[in-house]
Amino acid sequence: MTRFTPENPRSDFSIFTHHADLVYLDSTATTHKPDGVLDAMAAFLKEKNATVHRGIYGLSVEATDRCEHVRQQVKGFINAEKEEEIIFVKGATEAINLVAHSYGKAHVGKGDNIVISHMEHHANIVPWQQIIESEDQLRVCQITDEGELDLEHLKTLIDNQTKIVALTHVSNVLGTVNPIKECISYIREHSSAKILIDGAQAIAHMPVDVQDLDCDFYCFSGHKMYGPTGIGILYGKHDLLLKMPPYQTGGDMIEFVSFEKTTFAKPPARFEAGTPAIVEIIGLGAAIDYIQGITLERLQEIDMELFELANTELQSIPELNLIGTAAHKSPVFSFTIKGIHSHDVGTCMDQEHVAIRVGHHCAQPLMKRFGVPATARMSFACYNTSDDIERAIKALKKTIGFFI
Amino acid sequence: MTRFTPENPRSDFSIFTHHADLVYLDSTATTHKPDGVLDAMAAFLKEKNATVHRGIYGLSVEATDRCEHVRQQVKGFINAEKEEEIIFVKGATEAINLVAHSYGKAHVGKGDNIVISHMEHHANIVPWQQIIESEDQLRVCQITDEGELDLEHLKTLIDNQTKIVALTHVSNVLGTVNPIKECISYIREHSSAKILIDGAQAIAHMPVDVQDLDCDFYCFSGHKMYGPTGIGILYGKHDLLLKMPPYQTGGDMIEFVSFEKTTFAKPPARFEAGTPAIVEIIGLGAAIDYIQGITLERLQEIDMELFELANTELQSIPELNLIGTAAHKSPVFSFTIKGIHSHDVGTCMDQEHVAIRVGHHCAQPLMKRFGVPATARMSFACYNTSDDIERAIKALKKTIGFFI
Amino acid sequence: MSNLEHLYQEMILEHNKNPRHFQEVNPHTHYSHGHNPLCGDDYVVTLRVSSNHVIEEIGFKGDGCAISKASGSLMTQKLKGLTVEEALELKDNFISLITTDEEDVDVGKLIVLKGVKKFPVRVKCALLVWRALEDALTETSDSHEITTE
Amino acid sequence: MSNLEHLYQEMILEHNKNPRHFQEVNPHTHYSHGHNPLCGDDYVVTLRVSSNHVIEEIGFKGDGCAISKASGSLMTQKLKGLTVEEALELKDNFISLITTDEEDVDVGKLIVLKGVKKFPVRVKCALLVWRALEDALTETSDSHEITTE
Ligand SMILES: Cc1ncc(COP(=O)(O)O)c(C=O)c1O
Ligand SMILES: Cc1ncc(COP(=O)(O)O)c(C=O)c1O
Repeated sequence: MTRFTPENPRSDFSIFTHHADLVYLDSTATTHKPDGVLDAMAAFLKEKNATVHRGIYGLSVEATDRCEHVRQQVKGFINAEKEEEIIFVKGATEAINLVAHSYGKAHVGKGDNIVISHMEHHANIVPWQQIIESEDQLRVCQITDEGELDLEHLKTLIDNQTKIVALTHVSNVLGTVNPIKECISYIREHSSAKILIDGAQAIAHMPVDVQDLDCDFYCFSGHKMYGPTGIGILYGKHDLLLKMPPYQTGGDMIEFVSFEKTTFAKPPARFEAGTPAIVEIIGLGAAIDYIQGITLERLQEIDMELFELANTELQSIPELNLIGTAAHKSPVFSFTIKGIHSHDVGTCMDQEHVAIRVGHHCAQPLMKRFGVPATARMSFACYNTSDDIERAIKALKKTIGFFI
Repeated sequence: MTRFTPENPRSDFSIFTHHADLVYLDSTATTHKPDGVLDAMAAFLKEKNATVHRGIYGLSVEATDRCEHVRQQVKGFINAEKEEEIIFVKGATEAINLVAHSYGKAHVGKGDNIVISHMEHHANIVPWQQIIESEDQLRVCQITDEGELDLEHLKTLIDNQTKIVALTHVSNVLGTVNPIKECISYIREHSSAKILIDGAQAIAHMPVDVQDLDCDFYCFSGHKMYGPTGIGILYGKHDLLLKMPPYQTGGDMIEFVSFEKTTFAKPPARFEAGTPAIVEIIGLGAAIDYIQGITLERLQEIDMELFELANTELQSIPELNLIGTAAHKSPVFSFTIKGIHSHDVGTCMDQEHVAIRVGHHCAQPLMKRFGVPATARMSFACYNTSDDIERAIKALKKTIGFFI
Repeated sequence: MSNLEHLYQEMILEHNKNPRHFQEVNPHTHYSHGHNPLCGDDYVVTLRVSSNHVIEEIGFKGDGCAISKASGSLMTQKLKGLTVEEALELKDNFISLITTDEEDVDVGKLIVLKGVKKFPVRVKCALLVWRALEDALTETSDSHEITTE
Repeated sequence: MSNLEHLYQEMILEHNKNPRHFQEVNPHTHYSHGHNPLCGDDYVVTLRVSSNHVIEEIGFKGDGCAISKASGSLMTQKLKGLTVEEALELKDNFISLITTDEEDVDVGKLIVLKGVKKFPVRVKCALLVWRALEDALTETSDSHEITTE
């Protein structure tokens, strides 16, 4: 479906034709979309548009089949056991809210605890705060000065009152790739906690096998994996989902409705109230096609090349303080520059058409951990090149020269 | 932005080029999208794509401006007082869930009641059932045999324990246009209940002025108003929103996060957790452009023409039993045919390329009210023509002939 | 023959109008209530099975489309007198007929329902009474209430 | 002069490096804590105002970008010795300068911050200390904690 040119994925993205000058280093916030994804969405809307479920006419039957086909694709992509384990949601944020409210509320009582880490995105902090009664029910795993999970500390947090452990697969600030599989097997041995992995920053960068990981929930957003906004995935083990009450309610997720009593459909429908994000589901399918066309192996190679080059260059700037130097990292670089506020760095870089992110990156506790109000962040995706890195480093040096 | 040809909007919709034969009579489920909407979305993704909020670089600043511009457009479109009253949600279903959980949970206690009507869509029934403790807290306004709200009955339901009244503006099954303004002014006089209007079926068919209506909440979905899936609007009065706790939590809706205490941003941000449906917001803006290009007056004229013709034709079929014959109706026709199950009607019509909906239309209590397991439904939008009606009637007669 | 005439063969239309065994068996030994919430099809299947596992009486009663009703009528006709084992085998054959490409299934005149295969959304209509039958004879549900979609 | 040099004029860079009145006034009569949660800019503005409404002492202290810091430094320089009324008028003028197309505003050397107007996302940086000033002098918040975005 999607043409791909592994040698130079950049040409698959029209945005770089329209902005020939653009050095885009904010893929952690959102990736650009290859033309194949846009084309699939436009073709659907122009040729196939209809609602899904329950339609008896051809268009609707086909639209339903197309969406269910994407569910199968996602199942294959993350190696879920059953397609009923794949729930279409708005994005990673909604996925975590769903688990917190549907599973968490029913299972985390007085005296129970939830374990997260100090490197979580707000989306994997605040929903848990919302469902506990006292702050000490939220246990936070420390991280090391390099930005790695402190596994010894993690072990001290897990006990038989631990009901949920929610950890990010890859940090959106530090780039750290957490040893999720080892964590999960430790947790499994020492508690019956359910485990949610926030895969927002992992899904477009490494193969994910939920059965091999043995997590209970895994979630991610389409727009960070070359797909559209408005769509994301919650994976949940089928036997868990079967027992969970609905989150949002409305059409398409019920079995019977009467004013006296309403019964709900089986998963995944139970968790998909309302008209789904149909065209976005189609776009997500095309994004998976795109990734599988390039292959995750090739994407990992590109990451590695970009990582090595950028890491070397950034480390060679004496004024620059890199935050996050884990042994196993994704190409995400947060830093501060002595004497220059990140905001000023961002503005100066933008003048050179280098788009970086500055701020707290929805991770205020992490900022505090490293004693900084904000950082500048460069993050990479498959369309970035060594030329991008060169221009970014040049702009950075110019900025430093300007201020110091 | 969007080209429009008021005389014949049909040519604005490529789907009818690809399916020259298609008689699409399921716009109540989802409308088709004019090319202008697709083009706006594709252009954004190819030329402007970036995340919103907090970006310091040009693309992101522009994307943010574009999304906030759509918020302004929506404000104007429904005549809200302030742009902070416009919240981007996934769709009408999410909007109602948001109000039920954020406002309803905090304000509907033991002994209080919520008033809805017998013609509500499941999306405006089940969320309310979820937040009450006993079924008798949900009071249901009867409807007449014609499918109109029984206003005398409504009056008996409203008392000073009524905390919420949630009514549909237009019924998705009966086509009834409810006298919302009169209902609201009665409710205001006799209680302090907050009033939610489900505008899913009204928004593309008539001018909506939330200040004139004086409702507290109003909601609708983009995909039923010539816009994309994955986006909808919740309007809420500013002073109410200010006092409401968040619904979903995560990035973009917080002020400060620490593990001890988190504070939330002001509305609308407070209710927009996570990366918004950016490209869908752009698409919604283009859909409003499209509607305003044609003008709601012209859309109402088209509705009226289609209504008159279809109504006359359908009434002339003796085997056909029309359900919903209100004095003030939108072009939505539900019916049963004596001796033929709706499902069989749908299948036969589809063979003639006439796409109608059959089933309970997410309104099971309404089906029960009229003593039918299901109905067949034809619904119209601006791209329908008298030719469509002719072909539909012909197909219907053929179906009847086939079975009887 | 058009697709439509293939789906709604004469025999189906006839059974729809005059369904056989369209009643509850009383007293019965086996029971199941099958419902499809999406389209509203709703049937009760009742059977009286003898001690040597023969279906002595079978009936179905309820409301639904032509396909589901004809399917119930034809089912009850075929099953009366068979053993439970034979009935379940026939059920499997019937499911194969309308959901797989298998050509070589022995279902007798139930073959008239084969056209359903070309209408995937209608397959569940044809299956509903058979799922209820299965539930009645094998307790796939605790309550003998089943729903299909 | 490039946009950037227009934004970061010499005087701004200099005030960023050596902010004036970069301290808390003690004892003070007025106080506000201004914070921008998005970029982390965080300042406390303190004043000692005499009984005849003259600003005798003013200081600001905290952390933030060059724009916010220079804005604070220049603000405190300008305000010392003015009456509360004059200070609030200057605040309004300054806001006009960087948020409207008004050309004809009397703000003295604060004019060096005019370049911010071309950088809409940075306007709030320049405004933060002024919003805190306003809050300190007029109680726009109960707690004298304000946040801007
Ligand atoms: C009256 C009414 N309310 C609510 C909805 C739910 O809208 P959505 O599925 O887009 O959330 C619908 C659409 O089916 C509707 O017709
Ligand atoms: C690690 C992580 N988790 C969760 C999220 C939230 O994703 P979204 O905003 O798409 O819901 C993000 C993205 O910002 C992220 O980086």
